[in-house]
Amino acid sequence: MLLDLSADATESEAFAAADAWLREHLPDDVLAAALGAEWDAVTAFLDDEERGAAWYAALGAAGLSTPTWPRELGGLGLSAAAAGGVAEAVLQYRVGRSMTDFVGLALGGPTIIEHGTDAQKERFLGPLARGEHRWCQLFSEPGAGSDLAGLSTRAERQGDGTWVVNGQKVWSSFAHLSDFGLLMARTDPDLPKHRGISYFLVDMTTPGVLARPLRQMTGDAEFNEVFLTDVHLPPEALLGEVNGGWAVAITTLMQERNGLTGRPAVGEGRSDDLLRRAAETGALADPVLRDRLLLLLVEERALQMTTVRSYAEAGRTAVGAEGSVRKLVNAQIEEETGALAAEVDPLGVLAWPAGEPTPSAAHDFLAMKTTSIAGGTSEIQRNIIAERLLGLPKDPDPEKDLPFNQRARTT
Amino acid sequence: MLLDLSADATESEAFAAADAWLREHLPDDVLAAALGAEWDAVTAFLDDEERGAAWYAALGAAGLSTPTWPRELGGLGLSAAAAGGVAEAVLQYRVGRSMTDFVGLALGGPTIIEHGTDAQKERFLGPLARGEHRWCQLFSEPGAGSDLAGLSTRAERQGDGTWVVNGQKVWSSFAHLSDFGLLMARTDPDLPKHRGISYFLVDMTTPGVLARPLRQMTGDAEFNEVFLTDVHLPPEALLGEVNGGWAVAITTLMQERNGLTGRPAVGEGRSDDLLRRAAETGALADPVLRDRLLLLLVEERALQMTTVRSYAEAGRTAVGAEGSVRKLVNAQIEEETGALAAEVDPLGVLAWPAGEPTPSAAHDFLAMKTTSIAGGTSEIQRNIIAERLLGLPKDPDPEKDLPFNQRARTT
Amino acid sequence: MEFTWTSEHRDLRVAVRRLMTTRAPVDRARALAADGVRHDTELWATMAEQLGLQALDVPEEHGGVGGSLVDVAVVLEEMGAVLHGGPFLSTAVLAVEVLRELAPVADAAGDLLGRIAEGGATVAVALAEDGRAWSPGTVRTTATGPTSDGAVRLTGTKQLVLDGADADLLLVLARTDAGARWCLVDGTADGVTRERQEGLDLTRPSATVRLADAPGQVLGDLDGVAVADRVRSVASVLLAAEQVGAAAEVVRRTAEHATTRRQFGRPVGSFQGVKHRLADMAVRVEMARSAAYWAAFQERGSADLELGALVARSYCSDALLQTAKDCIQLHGGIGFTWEHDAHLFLRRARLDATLLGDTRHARERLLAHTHPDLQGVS
Amino acid sequence: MEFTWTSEHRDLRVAVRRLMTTRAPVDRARALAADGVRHDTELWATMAEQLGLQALDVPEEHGGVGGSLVDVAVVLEEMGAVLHGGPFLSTAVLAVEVLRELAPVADAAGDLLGRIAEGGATVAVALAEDGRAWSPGTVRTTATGPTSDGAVRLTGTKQLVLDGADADLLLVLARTDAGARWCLVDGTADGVTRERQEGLDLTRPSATVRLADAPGQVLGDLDGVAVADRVRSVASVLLAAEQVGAAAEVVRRTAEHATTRRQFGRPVGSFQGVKHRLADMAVRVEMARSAAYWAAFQERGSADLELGALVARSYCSDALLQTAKDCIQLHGGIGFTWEHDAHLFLRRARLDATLLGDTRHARERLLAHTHPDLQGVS
Repeated sequence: MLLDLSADATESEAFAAADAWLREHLPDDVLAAALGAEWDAVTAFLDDEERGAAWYAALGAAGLSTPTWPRELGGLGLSAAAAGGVAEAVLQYRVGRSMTDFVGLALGGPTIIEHGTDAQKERFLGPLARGEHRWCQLFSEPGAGSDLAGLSTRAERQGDGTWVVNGQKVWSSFAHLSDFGLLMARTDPDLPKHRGISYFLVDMTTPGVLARPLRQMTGDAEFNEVFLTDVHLPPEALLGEVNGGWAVAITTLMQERNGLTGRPAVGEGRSDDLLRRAAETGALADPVLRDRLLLLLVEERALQMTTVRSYAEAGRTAVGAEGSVRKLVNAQIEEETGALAAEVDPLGVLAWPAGEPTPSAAHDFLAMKTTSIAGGTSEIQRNIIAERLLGLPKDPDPEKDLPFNQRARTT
Repeated sequence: MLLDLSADATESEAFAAADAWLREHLPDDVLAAALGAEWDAVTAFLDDEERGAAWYAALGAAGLSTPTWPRELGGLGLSAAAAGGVAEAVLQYRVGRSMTDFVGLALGGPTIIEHGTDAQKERFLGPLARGEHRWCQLFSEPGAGSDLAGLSTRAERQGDGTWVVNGQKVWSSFAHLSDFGLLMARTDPDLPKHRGISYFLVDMTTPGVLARPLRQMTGDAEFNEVFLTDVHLPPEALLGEVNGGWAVAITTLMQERNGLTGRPAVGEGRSDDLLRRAAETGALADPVLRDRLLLLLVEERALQMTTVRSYAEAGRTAVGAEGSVRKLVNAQIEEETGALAAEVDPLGVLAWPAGEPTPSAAHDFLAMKTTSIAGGTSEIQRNIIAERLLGLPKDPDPEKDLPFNQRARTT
Repeated sequence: MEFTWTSEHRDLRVAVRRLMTTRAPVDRARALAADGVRHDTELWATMAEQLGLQALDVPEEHGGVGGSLVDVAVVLEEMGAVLHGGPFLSTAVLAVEVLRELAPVADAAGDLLGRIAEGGATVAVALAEDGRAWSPGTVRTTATGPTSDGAVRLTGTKQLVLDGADADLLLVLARTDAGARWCLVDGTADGVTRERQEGLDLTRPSATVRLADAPGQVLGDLDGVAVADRVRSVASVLLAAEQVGAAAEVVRRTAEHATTRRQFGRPVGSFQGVKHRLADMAVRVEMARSAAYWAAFQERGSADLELGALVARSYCSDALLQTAKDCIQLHGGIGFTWEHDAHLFLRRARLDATLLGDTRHARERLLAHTHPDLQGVS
Repeated sequence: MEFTWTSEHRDLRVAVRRLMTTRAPVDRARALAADGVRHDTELWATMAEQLGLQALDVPEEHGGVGGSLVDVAVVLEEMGAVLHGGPFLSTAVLAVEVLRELAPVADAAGDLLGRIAEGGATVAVALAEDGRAWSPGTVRTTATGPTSDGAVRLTGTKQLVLDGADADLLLVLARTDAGARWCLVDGTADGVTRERQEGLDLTRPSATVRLADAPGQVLGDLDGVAVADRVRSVASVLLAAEQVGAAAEVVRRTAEHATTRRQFGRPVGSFQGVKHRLADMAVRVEMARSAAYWAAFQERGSADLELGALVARSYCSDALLQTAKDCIQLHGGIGFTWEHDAHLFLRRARLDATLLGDTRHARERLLAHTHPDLQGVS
């Protein structure tokens, strides 16, 4: 069932093979709709419970949703650059998995592949690839944001080897829609903070798990608070070693930074949309705004070129601190995009007829800080870049080596 | 001899009184030259050894060089704002003291007034006011820049109460031309770093004092390295308490930040010169450069307005952390001025006929970082602003309370 | 004028702060907005009766107290700190400034000033058209057929009219055969349609006002564009004071958060990444405050007031926008939520930066003002 | 083309780095400049004989090795790291690129390429006039009376001619009756006056070249402006590589300083004020490197090469300027001295940012390239 493609395939070979497979396997009506740019029809197909599920199952079975995973685990074993070719092929027809699957496919899968037992791989990877499970991340807490290792959600081992979890998580994207969660919890508070954490795979239907959507400043509610109250987990929910969860989490976090920047290709982006919008409103005729828009265009193209280079240089190894470089720049681009969206249409973002939805420029303006904060703040990315790329010393953390339960209370 | 003016005078009253005095006392030829904007003639007058010295003596005796000093110490006892009126009056004719006297008048004088003995005030303040002595600052060291309290120049007390100083200082403006120096030296290395420092007034002609000009990136040599080798100081060279030098130095440093921003008045500045230059080169017709120049104009005017406000609100009390605000902004203006100077005349700054002096735009470009570094870096100013204006906690300094001689070596 | 604070300034500040923080804190603005209530009439009455705030900017001969610009700036600053969005800006600043200009030539303007001073009327200023916030040179709304007593019929659409859906009266800039003129229109007259708008700034309501042959009255025969230009100068100073108040509050709240929030075993405010950004925020507030009040201390109509207004318009708009953004960044996830006030400040910052025309054009006017000889260089 | 590093790229980098760091470190550039020596002829010979660097960009049919743009970019990057200012950029990049364009229509161009490939000639490109660094549209220098064998007489003044005082030959863009053409002029011919200039960039010499009825030779009848435009694209990519090399070295040195310099009881690099600025510097270098090499991996003459060249021209110029400034800031007082190398990088940054035309115009060309339909919107 897996696509017949050598693991050494180049980007263009991978693109060609995936494209051929897609043209062969996409239902005729969907292929025609995609080729005719009738995107509403394509979306309806994916949203159709039966047809959509069948399509994602086929895509997953062919390895096209998980091109970098090893073939023996249902992937194609491709390099990052070649996998980009596959993604590019799927994107043409807009028939790939949605952003709500990002946590599962991009974070959960690779983390399970690196740290999971055979049984865990068996249980989770197939359904993930075929779109049967949605995953969320249960990392941040109200008192542990940038300082993730300061988390205080407890998982206590029972006599029978099961675990009981209590605590509160926050900023969990799509947790209210998810089947499983990637959970970090403290399993030994007598150890220093990084060393007493374990990593669990949590069935979100377990009694005691309650996800409550959080409204953001944009008015959207994509993130959640998740309350964990006497949640019982089986022994096999543990991923990696007891108290070895920090190392597992690093895998997840590196994938996260890497994955938030977009695909490795140079072409149209947000700045191009904004340039067109500015031409419509007349703002492009203002040379000062025009040059800021062009600086944004330069920055976005340079970021795309950096993503291409990162994937090309990474080969089959995981992307490292350069993921932080890209995330940081992406955040800056998002911020400037939001700021410019307002300047390009100053009155349009300020007021609109009651009852109508928020104009997209106003939404972009309000969302400008999203990436600067979510998925590790820009300050944290700068620390990572300085320490890993440049070898600078860490900031002193007076509680780093203190047993967790002896630290000062965080608020 | 002191100008007859109430200590409660307003800015405009002070201006009027000073202006009347100047018109009466300036030699006729000089007054005529100044009124006719023949500045070369005015400069020649000030540079004339005899006439210049006589003029500065008269100016000083009238209290016009030191308008904020108490009347009993030879000043006019004016508020900061009223003193600005005096300075403004003197500036009209360009007959005030030169920048080389800044350390003595603006830093040394106030520090001696606050911390000196009657004998020290008697000995130093008069000559300072009358322009007989030039002073320099001997604070920074190769290993103690931002961390000034990390200085390691030693002053050891002898049995007879005199001191012997050994060490090296750096970034001393005009030290090679100075009569006296404001010196910080370590007098007890068994104490934590801030508590083992004393402050001395050093006769620069003392044997063992050697000032060597340092060439800056601009090619200028305004700063010096100063080597102190077995320099013997009398007991009365000590200013303030033994090991109490840090508090004395704070007085000097606050005056320094405050004094580097220019006079409290709103009007023509560097941005105006740059705008005119841009009109000449045609750069002003580029709307993007034009708006950057106008942003600089806004910033500079707003800084002037801030200086006016600081002086007005300070009354007779010393200016506090807002001196750091102004120094920081001034540094940013200087940096942008230098950057824009190059963009306004891009080829003109890149090459010029051999043997000719560096064009002023090229000099401004190269000097753009001066204020960001000299007199306390912008990073240090930000610390001061955050801690004093906003009450934020200090960065941890693991050696703060350690005896100085047990600290790790700084490089 | 010299930059001198008086005890009256201080007393006024204390009184307004007490009123606003008890009766109109940000929470309440948020609650009113959520309930669709746009105007707290009790607060409006208290302002007039207890503090006489609406009378501050009204000259004595029209029943006001003829306070200084600095007085009004102090009020706006304190209102900015709580993101007050009631009709004070529209009625007691913008409308009063327009009416002050018109009063010498139109008795009705003087009378209306008196009513405003008593807290007896709210008046919205309708100027923006055609996607431009304060560009009085391009008036499309027409006022036709002035009769001998100044009655006209108005037709056109005005955007971004602050309090436009709620104000008792509207001051409309319209084009007559004789040029642009200011006209007074009853908010409930036939031919007036007022559409409440959904706004980016949740705490300051605005409306689109459609006039279809609506009856109105021309207020004298002054050039309406010149009046709008002069009003903009004074209003820029006062809006700058509001921006200063909001920005200072943003910095205060951020500093408090940075002092109490601990990560990595210490307050986040001890990390230079946070600390230096906060220092830059404080610098912007200090500079903005200097510009706004330096301007407010100048004489109305003077060249220095114009200088200060233009500097403040540019500097304070940028300062509030930047500090509001930094506030969100330094609060991290919590600052990104609907429940936290950070976004309300960002929303206000965006509105204020546009309300009186964009800052780039303020800078062009500054060039014309400071260097008229260079302005035309191109 | 795919973005793929080969072992040849790596070997070339190692070899050039070894040569430059041993034979042409920044200290030596500084010493040569102080002594007034502008051209290290031994190094030039070694480059040609041992590594064949001058032949890299010369096509095989003209005696070169026809390396890829990536090869040449690697050389430039390594030269940038030591602020090399020898004739490589002028001769082996700018002149070679002009001559490559002309060779199909002018045998003399092909012959000269062969001489350059051997290290046998240095050639300076004289284009800038009238205060514009690379604005080939406004040529004022004239070339009159071409005889049948292409002989002309040139008159005019060229500015900012890299190595102009020292090069054996000059390639001059001049206006003929038929339009702008490239002409070859002997550096020592009658009527040629070469004035060595004092330069902001102490490590890269330039001259003003005055031509007064100087003899020269037209190299074919190609439109000289179009040639200059194509040359600028390729040269922008290669100059971007030099900027990347310099910026990376600046970051490396600054990081080293921040790791070893201690203040307040710990390395200054552990303070976020320093650390985050260094992180931003590293980000600029990574992005600049991506842009420069993405461009270098594209086909000559392709739309993507033009895209990459314009992005790199804008991004890398700004990146080097900013990192050079930050380097001074983070070194504190020591970085401000003549003896420290920091200012040499800042000086080079300023020159490189201007050399091929300013970055703002590169961005306008980028708009024309990516959105030709929007370019004229105004």
